[in-house]
Amino acid sequence: MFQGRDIACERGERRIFTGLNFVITPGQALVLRGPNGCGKTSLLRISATLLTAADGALTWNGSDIAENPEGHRANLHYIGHQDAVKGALTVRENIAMWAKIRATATDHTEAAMAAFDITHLADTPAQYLSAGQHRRTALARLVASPAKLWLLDEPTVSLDQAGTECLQQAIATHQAKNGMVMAATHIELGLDDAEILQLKPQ
Amino acid sequence: MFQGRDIACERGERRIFTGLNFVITPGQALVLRGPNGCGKTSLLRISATLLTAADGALTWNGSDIAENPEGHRANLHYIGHQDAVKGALTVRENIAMWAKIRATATDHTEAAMAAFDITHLADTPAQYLSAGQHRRTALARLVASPAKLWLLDEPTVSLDQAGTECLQQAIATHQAKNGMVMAATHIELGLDDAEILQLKPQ
Amino acid sequence: MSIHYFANPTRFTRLAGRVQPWAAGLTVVLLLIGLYLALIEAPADYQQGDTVRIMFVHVPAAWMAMFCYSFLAVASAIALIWRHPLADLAAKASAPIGASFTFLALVTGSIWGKPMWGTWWVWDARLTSVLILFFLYLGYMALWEAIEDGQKAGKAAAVLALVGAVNVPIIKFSVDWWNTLHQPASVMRMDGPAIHPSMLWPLLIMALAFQTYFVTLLLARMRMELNLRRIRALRLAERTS
Amino acid sequence: MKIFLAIISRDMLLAVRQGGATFLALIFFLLTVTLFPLGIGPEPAILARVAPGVLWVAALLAAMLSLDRLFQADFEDGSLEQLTLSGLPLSLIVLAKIITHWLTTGLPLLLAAPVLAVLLNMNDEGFEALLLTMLIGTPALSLIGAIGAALTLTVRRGGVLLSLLVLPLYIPVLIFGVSAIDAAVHGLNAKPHLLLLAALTVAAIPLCPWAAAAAVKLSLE
Amino acid sequence: MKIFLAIISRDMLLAVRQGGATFLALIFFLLTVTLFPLGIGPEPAILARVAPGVLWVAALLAAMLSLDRLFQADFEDGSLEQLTLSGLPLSLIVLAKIITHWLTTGLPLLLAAPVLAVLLNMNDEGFEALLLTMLIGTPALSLIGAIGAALTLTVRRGGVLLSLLVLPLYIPVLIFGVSAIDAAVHGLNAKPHLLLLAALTVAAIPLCPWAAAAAVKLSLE
Ligand code: HEM
Ligand SMILES: Nc1ncnc2c1ncn2[C@@H]1O[C@H](COP(=O)(O)OP(=O)(O)OP(=O)(O)O)[C@@H](O)[C@H]1O
Ligand SMILES: Nc1ncnc2c1ncn2[C@@H]1O[C@H](COP(=O)(O)OP(=O)(O)OP(=O)(O)O)[C@@H](O)[C@H]1O
Ligand SMILES: [Mg+2]
Ligand SMILES: [Mg+2]
Repeated sequence: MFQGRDIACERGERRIFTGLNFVITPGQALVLRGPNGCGKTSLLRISATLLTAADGALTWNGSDIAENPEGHRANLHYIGHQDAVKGALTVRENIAMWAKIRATATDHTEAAMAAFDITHLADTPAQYLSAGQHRRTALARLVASPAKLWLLDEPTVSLDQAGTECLQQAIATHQAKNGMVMAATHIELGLDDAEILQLKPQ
Repeated sequence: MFQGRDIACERGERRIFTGLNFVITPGQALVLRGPNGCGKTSLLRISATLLTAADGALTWNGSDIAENPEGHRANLHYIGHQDAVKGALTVRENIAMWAKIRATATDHTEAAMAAFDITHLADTPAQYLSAGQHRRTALARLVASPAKLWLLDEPTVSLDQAGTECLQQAIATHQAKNGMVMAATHIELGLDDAEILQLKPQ
Repeated sequence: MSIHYFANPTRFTRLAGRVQPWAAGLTVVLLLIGLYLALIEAPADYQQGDTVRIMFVHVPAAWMAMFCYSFLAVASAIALIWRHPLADLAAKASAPIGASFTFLALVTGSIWGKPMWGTWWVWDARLTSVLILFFLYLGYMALWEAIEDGQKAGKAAAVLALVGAVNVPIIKFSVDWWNTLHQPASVMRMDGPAIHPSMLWPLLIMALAFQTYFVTLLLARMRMELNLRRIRALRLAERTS
Repeated sequence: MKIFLAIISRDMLLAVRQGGATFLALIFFLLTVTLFPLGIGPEPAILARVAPGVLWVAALLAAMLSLDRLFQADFEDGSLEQLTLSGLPLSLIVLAKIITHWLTTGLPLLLAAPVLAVLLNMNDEGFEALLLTMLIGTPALSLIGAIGAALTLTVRRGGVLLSLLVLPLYIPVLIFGVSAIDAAVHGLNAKPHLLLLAALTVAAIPLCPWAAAAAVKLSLE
Repeated sequence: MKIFLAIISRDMLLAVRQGGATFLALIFFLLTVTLFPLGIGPEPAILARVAPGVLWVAALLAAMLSLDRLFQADFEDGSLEQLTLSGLPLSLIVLAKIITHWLTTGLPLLLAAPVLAVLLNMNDEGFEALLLTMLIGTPALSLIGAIGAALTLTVRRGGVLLSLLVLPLYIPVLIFGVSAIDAAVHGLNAKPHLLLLAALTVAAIPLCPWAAAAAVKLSLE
């Protein structure tokens, strides 16, 4: 269970939000919504420990994550606005490399490429990909190495209909295995029984 | 009138599409659709003369644009995947700067900020913007200096509902003034009587 | 911005407002006495003649150059470890003052060097290390300028200041480690000063004057910076409401 | 012309905003020159002997290092393609950027060189020649460098490749520059060397922007 | 440990793929050293006199120039935040990157230095000392440089700022390195200088990754 209590966020000496509470239980998805600039990205980055909350505490199964941030990080996947895909490497190399850095026991690279329908691009250097193909390569990381919590920041950007369906399928499988998801989005993600957290601009 | 005849595109020694035809008459919008990697971005870049077509010809009111590419460029706005927004400058400076470089007679910067509802951010350095605010700043260029043809590559990326409406409004005004639009998108843009060009993967 | 951020600084502003005029007054008095003693009272050197009087500016300036950097490094450490907002401010405010003293030491040294050594500049260890100190100050200030976000810039600059602190002992002991043209320490050394009292006294008074001048400037700059930050915070609050 | 000036003023504004680029290219020049006496040792005679060479090599390096500012940032955030679409011929856009580059690097180097010459014990005869060679030579550095900067645009972190391309092209500037100063220091006639240097710069003015524009066009494809 | 090695092997792979970075840092070193005989003139005695200084200064500059490769590319495309999330403490991640940097710059410089020493007429006594100082000193360059590279991450085109921050910190390495070689060339005992240099490197090993990690953390906020 991943929980945030009374989270406040400050950026550039300005309060973005305060007193924010949320709970994600295993198998559940939480969707962040709200207008541009209300702090969705900031909340996701706080959850990934990339940003420090100005106030409040995050807990993982009851224990404060500030006590063991490295342990928390190994438990999660974060997909941000940037794809972290290297143009000089092929699609397969990109995915396999991140799986290796996540110290995965078994290598799910092929399954990951299949899940996002980019197997035919496996040997293409990533610099030749179109925007959507690039995004799929980034998303394939989710499947290539398992993690309990997925933090997704506008994951469907640049994806076509088929790509969005691949992502929905991946999320459903993840939830079925008791995985947790926290996603920020402006358009309908089409997740079943996802809870919605509406952020309000201050 | 902007017209493409028998356009073919080659990237990385691979044919992306061939024999593509389109016509955009004043006041009309053309929406490019198709799965990831089918060549929407490529077609837009060809139309902006940023990419050379492998075959075919583009004409502007009947005359070949290859004869006077600079003249054609001055006639169009291209909004790509990258925002061309400088973090060190404020929102207003960013917009005004591009208006100046487009040698606009009158400065529409304030109107442009109002059109995309970022007037309250006018003096914020762009590096502090959220993804959607950043995108709005890029789109404001469209209004800040007039151009007959708008080439938009997935313009709604990162925009919230309100932002999308601002864009729709801007496009409608542009069309009402006999402007032309060519836009690639995966989600519904909500344009009235736009023609659709469906690209097929080869 | 959180409440505790201002609680402390408000008290500081009041206190600083009270101390500052005293420090300023003391600076003027000490400078007047020091300059009188140095330029009129003190005897001309039997070797160097009247050029020796440059010493009364040069030496205190050189001391201050090193002192300011030490101050900067300590303040940075406090800012980094205890996150004390005033320490951050003090570090930022002391950098340009230190840079100016360093520049003064360099310039007066050069002016002194021309009659003494026959050139404006030699690449000896002490002179070079002071020059490097000057570059360190510049780097520190440039980093503050280059990062827009004030809090981030403060932390980044603090890391740099601590790393650069290794240079201070190098300057202090350079004359002992390498044989150089430059004078070894004759005042601040382990076995007591070795300089005639008629020169020692004006020197010490000038040094004290420079010290109080530093305090005055530091307080003024810190208050100015605090006010700037307040204005910025107000503007931000306005913009978002 | 209005657009041309708009581009220059934009680039100058950005240069000033982004960490005072002017100030910093200068600092690199100062620092590199400072390194040499540290490495070579303080003997004034030797320093004076190597001074023209050291100054010009440091100027070359400072100019080269600031080359990546020329197009890279604009390329990465999409500004370069927007500039291309401004309606001005690409070679003029490139020329505008080269001018800004010279204003923010060449000019400050020119102004700082005399001070460093004093530090390195160069004799007074060399001064005028130093200033003249810098005035004539530094524009050539910006012009030639633009080609390299444009060619390495698509190469990620092309910094070192850039130097590999550019330094060989800089060598004539170095040689004529140093020999003019050496001639002046030894009381000989520096004019032939200065004329050669000037010829180089004049030839570069039409050629380099054109070549760089072609390279920029390529990288946008 | 597995992750640590995975990061090193990833960085090595990228270094090899992206235009042979190894090769290019080396080339810069070779080119800069070659510029000097051009700038100073060909007299063997003078060249031999300035050889240790020129070699070390060129090595310093080559190492410094390749510093922007250390974090910048990974920062800009989001890889750095992904690495942070690997579960390894950030200072170890930074150390892994420093090691790759040394393997791709320090090591090639070390191997090339003797060849260049011959070109500059350095005498045989200096050779061994040159190699030793390079072996001990270049890791310090990568370690110290990492701090500067991390601090300038959020600064766009921070290259010149980077040099302003890093070069003053490099100076002790330069001084001890050159004085060791000079001592050896003149038949004196180089050992004290080498020991000082070694002390510097050893002190940098725990401190620099820690400071650099703090700076990286900041830039991701
Ligand atoms: C630009 C050139 C110079 C620089 C950067 C410089 C730097 C310094 C520094 C840093 C100190 C403080 C030493 C300490 O407290 O340990 C100092 C002290 C001093 N300098 Fe200079 N100096 C320069 C030129 C000169 C010249 C030309 C002379 C005269 C021959 C001179 C005479 C002295 C004396 C007498 C002291 C006081 C030493 C003592 O009693 O502790 N300096 N200088
Ligand atoms: N620089 C390049 N070099 C070689 N091939 C490329 C390059 N850029 C794109 N491609 C290939 O060209 C094809 C078309 O790319 P394009 O970016 O035009 O697609 P798109 O329709 O915009 O897709 P998306 O919806 O994903 O943005 C893709 O298959 C891609 O792999
Ligand atoms: N680095 C930063 N420094 C200062 N302020 C920032 C920074 N990044 C973002 N902000 C501000 O913080 C607020 C929240 O930004 P955030 O990116 O979290 O919004 P968001 O909900 O993700 O918006 P979007 O839908 O546009 O992506 C915005 O108002 C933005 O201006
Ligand atoms: Mg966001
Ligand atoms: Mg596309």
